[in-house]
Amino acid sequence: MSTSTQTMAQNKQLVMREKNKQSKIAKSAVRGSTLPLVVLIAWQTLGSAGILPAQLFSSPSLIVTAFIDLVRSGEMASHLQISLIRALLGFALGGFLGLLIGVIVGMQKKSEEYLNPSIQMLRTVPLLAITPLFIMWFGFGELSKVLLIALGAFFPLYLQTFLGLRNVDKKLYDVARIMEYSRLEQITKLMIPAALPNILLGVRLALSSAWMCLVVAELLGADRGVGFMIQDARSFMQTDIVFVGIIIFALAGKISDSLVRFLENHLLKWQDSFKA
Amino acid sequence: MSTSTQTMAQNKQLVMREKNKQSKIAKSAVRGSTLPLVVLIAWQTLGSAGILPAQLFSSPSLIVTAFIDLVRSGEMASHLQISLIRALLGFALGGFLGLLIGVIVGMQKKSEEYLNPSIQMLRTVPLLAITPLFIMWFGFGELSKVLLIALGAFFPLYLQTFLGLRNVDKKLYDVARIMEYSRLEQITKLMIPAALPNILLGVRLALSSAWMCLVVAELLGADRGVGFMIQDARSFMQTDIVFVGIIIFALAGKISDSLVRFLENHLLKWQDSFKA
Amino acid sequence: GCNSDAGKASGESEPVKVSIALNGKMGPLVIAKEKGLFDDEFSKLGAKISWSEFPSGPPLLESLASNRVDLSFLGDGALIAGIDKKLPFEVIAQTGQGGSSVRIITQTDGKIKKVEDLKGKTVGVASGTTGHVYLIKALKAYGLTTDDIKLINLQPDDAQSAFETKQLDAWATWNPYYLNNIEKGNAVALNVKGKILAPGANIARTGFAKEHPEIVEAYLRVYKKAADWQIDHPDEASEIYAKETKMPADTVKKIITSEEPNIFFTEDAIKAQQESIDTLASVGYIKKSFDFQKEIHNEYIDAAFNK
Amino acid sequence: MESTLEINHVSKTFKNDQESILVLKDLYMTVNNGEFVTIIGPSGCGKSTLLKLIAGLDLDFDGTIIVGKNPVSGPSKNRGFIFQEHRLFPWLNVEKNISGNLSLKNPEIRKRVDDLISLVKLKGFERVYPRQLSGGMSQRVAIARALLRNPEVLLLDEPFGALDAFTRTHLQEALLEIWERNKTTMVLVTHDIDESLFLSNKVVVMDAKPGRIKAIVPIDLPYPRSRTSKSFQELRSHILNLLDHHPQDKEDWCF
Amino acid sequence: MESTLEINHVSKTFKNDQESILVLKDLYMTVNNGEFVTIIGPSGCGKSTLLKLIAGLDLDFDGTIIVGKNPVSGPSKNRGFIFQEHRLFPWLNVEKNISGNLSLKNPEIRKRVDDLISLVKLKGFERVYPRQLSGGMSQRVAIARALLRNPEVLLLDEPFGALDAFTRTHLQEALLEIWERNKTTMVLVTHDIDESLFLSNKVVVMDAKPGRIKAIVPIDLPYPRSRTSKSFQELRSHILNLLDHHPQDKEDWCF
Ligand SMILES: Nc1ncnc2c1ncn2[C@@H]1O[C@H](COP(=O)(O)OP(=O)(O)OP(=O)(O)O)[C@@H](O)[C@H]1O
Ligand SMILES: Nc1ncnc2c1ncn2[C@@H]1O[C@H](COP(=O)(O)OP(=O)(O)OP(=O)(O)O)[C@@H](O)[C@H]1O
Ligand SMILES: [Mg+2]
Ligand SMILES: [Mg+2]
Repeated sequence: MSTSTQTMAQNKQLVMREKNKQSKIAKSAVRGSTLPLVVLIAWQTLGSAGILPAQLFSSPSLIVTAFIDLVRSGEMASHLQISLIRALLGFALGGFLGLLIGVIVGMQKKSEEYLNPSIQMLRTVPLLAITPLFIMWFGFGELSKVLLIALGAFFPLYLQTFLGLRNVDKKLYDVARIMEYSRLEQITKLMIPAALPNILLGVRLALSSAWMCLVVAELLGADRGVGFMIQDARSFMQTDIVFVGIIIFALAGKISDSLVRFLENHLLKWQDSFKA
Repeated sequence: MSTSTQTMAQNKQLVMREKNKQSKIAKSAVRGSTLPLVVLIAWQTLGSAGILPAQLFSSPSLIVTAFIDLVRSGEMASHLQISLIRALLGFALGGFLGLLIGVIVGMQKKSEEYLNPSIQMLRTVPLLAITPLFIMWFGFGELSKVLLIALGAFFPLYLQTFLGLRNVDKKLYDVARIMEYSRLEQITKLMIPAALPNILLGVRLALSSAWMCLVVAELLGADRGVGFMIQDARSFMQTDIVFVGIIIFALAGKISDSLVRFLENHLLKWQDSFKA
Repeated sequence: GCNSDAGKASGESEPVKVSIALNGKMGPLVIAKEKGLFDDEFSKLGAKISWSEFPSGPPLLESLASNRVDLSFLGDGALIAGIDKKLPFEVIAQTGQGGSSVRIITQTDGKIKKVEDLKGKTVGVASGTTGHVYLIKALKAYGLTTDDIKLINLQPDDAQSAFETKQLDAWATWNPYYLNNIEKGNAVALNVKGKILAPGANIARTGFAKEHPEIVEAYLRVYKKAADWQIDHPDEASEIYAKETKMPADTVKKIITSEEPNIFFTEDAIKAQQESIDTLASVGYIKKSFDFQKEIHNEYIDAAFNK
Repeated sequence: MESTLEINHVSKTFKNDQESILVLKDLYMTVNNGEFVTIIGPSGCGKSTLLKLIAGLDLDFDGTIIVGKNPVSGPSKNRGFIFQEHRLFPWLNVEKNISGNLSLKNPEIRKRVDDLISLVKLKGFERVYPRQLSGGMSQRVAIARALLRNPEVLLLDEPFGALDAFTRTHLQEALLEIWERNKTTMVLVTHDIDESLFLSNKVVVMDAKPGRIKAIVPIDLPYPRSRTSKSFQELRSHILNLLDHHPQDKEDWCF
Repeated sequence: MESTLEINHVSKTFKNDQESILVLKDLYMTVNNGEFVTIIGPSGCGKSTLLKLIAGLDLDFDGTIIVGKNPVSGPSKNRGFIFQEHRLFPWLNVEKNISGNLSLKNPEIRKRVDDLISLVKLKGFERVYPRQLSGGMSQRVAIARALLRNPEVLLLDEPFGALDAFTRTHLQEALLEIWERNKTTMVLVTHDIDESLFLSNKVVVMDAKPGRIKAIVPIDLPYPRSRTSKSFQELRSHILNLLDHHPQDKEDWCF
């Protein structure tokens, strides 16, 4: 086989692989939306047939109408904007602290002994029950909302980081010791890369946790935000709007998931792990 | 060195190690309770000095009194009992399904494509917003409470199992293929043991998630339970009782953590991983 | 909580920051806010409003206890709980008698025609709310107690769901829930003999009221102005509320016209409130009963309107 | 059952993000039923890759590989594999690693596992976890694991690399015995020319960049073989010569 | 700096849940500054364990180990270590695995890394991740990684185990050159008697169960050594004899 035909064959292969990849992505997108579509169609049908009480279940078409109205009036943008800012700030703060304290506790037996039991206790305290403390300390302005969200984002990243570090292979740690990695280098060049699969799962959980904490945070004297919108619509029986809110939350979950998957594909390509 | 003196020396060593171990456990218990104790003392002091308003913050002594009252009257036992049953049932159901579906989705690309996107969307839907659906479908009896808790327990185990399976070393998977492990053997004898660190973290999260979902679940027509107790006390500003509830939740977090740690110590002793 | 540092009452220097909290999306305060009715009175006093909004009483009370709220209004449940807990606020006026804000509604199948028929039936109510108090009183009027019925503790949304799917025979609830269900033909209201009132109240944080009684008085004047405007312009008021709550304007109109706001405490209301207090004390929601009359601080309302 | 192995014009390319590397180029050989073949060649020439293709662990290649009568379509326990790294399951102790999905409660399996543990000289270490084993001990566990399954074709990727001379000879002899008894078809990768001469009917000499077969040398010496015999020495230098053929002139072939 | 190595009555016991196993018993030896010592002994006799003790990775032993003037108190980059398994960081490509915490942006480091990559014959694989390497290639990366740091003492645990004869000889020669140039103190574990004779000043022969030193054989041949010389052959059979001394009579010693 001459080199040129070989190169051609290879090129062809590459082109085919590219196509293949695209068709694969399309296929998996179609598969992914099958279930939601089935649910939507069933919902609309049952709703239109009057089997599902509209009062409780609304229906996809009503929800879409409500959504369009909200978008038209500019309310949606204002709710979304403020909620996004709160969630992102909270996530940034809580996630950063979770990672930081997770690393400290993961690396130092002593800080583990001092801090971890308390953190494990705080972890299960329902946020709903401690909002008074937040109001007392931080008022009901943006600060307390962001802090509450940060608290929600803190735990997943803390736990995953901590566990991730503790699962790092001791054999590799010994290599780093032999090369006299400084403590910082151990963390940044060994522990964090090795724990990355776990940390990324933590990011995924923290992102959605931040988002879910909005519902609680926006109980604290808010007058805008997606969480507020849901609460408010609930107390006036605006089922359509409640569902608009729920769907926004669901989408946020999907988006955060895709985001982290994208990160995983780029940051973890070194992994030689099981891929169904 | 004769064998007998050697054995003696070894015995001595063993005894010393036993002692050492005990003193280590004691030490870490002391360290673990430092922070909570400091907080308690500060709280009591500030409370007694009138700096913290008792209506909002109660004080440790008031909380203990409230706690004792609740125990004496038998209320505590009845709240705890029913909540424990609900949480455990919900955890068992949700955890089992999380593990099961996590394994299915983790092992099969196709089921991943069909199910995972939907699950990722459901994950971020705030439970608070979908309780009407639960009432509609499952009534306000124990069923809907248990199902709600199961939903909360489902996601952590699902996510951790899924990720755990996907991080299994492909090299080991190839070994199992060579030995013609059946699909079931692959799952039970390779994937699950290898993913165990992650799965155990999932159990830990699911346990506490189950417990936290009580607060929401016991909004659904409950007249007993720790979650109900907190909600009820909150609407009448019975801060002492709210705090009793919070502390029960915190303890549950600690206990679930210790439980899983115990499991980890036994099930993961094969690990040769970094230990601070 | 920056109100205390504005202590020098000599209005010229810095403006006094007044935190007014909305409790839900209904009530004259919403109108006052929308129409800017506070602007005049407050600028004269050098006061600046910071608005906040709470979905219900309990979080509002928590904010008040941490000095984050100066002026607001509460329903009877939260009001009683707050006084019982000795929270630092004063009752400065009524909001309305609450004669039509709560009802027991039943399924339309006609199985339950009178209160006695509730015996052994499944009744939904959110524990500790004004609906709960109403239910207890209504039962008591017919010699029944909550032990005679199957009481299900449900928050309004959940109760709505349960009621619509006929899992509840009856539901003790407030507006907009009960009117909404009746309007839609899902439910009928149960007649109860006598009049069971659920009066709400305007409140002021004690520390704030001591320092700035003039602002409290101004607040009451504006509140009354807004209430009067609502009485005089029911259609326009309905429009405002409908926009806020996204409810149909005619439903809103029914709600606001079924009872007029009234900031002066009436004998009936005080009596009703006292009964509620005794009822709650007997079921153990509050530790012990107290005299409601003694908690009312009429000095502000007197100063505001009778000078 | 027939366990002839036919490798027909097999090529293998690894595809990365940007480039693709040809690792095996047009391999062609036949291993007869019950034959003992060793593969020898420079590091990185594709020996392990070839074994993986034969095992059916990687089906993405050009050409065909036929085992018995059928093309390879996936792994099978008829084709045992001792990997270059030991690949023990870290959560199983030695005896469970060896038994794998076979039950130790079955007395027959139990006995065979115990025999194999003696064979690889790991008596007393039955209950020890992989992290407590030395490199050579792990390798021996992996050998026992593959032998337990009595495969018709056994693929061995440098199985004795981490063993001392004596354990090595001992296991080489054991392997020969098993081969003679069971008529297993053996394909063994090694860097040790003596080992290949001592064991096999046929030495496949490979060359690198891209990996291809340079020569197939039949070894017609009778078993047991003496490492000091003259014909042995001659074959050794022959193979050494074959391996040494090209110096570093092709350093830049691949890229 | 002095990098003499003194091992004084070193014993090492591994403690498990129930039992404790004596792995090294009363080891005693000295390695002079700039000396090349090889350790040879049966699989599982404690060679790797001994290297780990010298490296300071495990301080829980009896006796003392002195490097230079001070007792070992932990690892140090003055004591390089090539582990028996390659232990590459899977998330770093070849060149970054070699440079580790040293910056490749430093032109000096860059140059030395490139030189080492050529030395271990991995040109063209700089950007490749460990999972894409063959066994021997990984081992060579690990060798380059240790050499980059120019340690005063270099501990090598079967560094050439997975390499073909030619790469092996090439790297042995390279190692000798580095040793002569830098006066590094070398401690190399191997199973290959020829390798130990070709490289070292002193062969430490160990015995197993419990691991102990059986003999220390000085090798007084001049460098470069010829593998075919008579004295080489004599020393080989001497060491072979030493190793062969005891058959399997001690099978049950440990437990
Ligand atoms: N997963 C992979 N992706 C890309 N390249 C790979 C992969 N696996 C192996 N290679 C490349 O294939 C070639 C052959 O590798 P292989 O492991 O078969 O070599 P080998 O002959 O077994 O070498 P050794 O004797 O060192 O074990 C090497 O150049 C290696 O870099
Ligand atoms: N972490 C550990 N826990 C318990 N025992 C261990 C541990 N590490 C090693 N051992 C035991 O110590 C002994 C010596 O192990 P070591 O790895 O030093 O052997 P070695 O001489 O390097 O053997 P090889 O040539 O096979 O690599 C073995 O019996 C092994 O089982
Ligand atoms: Mg190989
Ligand atoms: Mg070793």
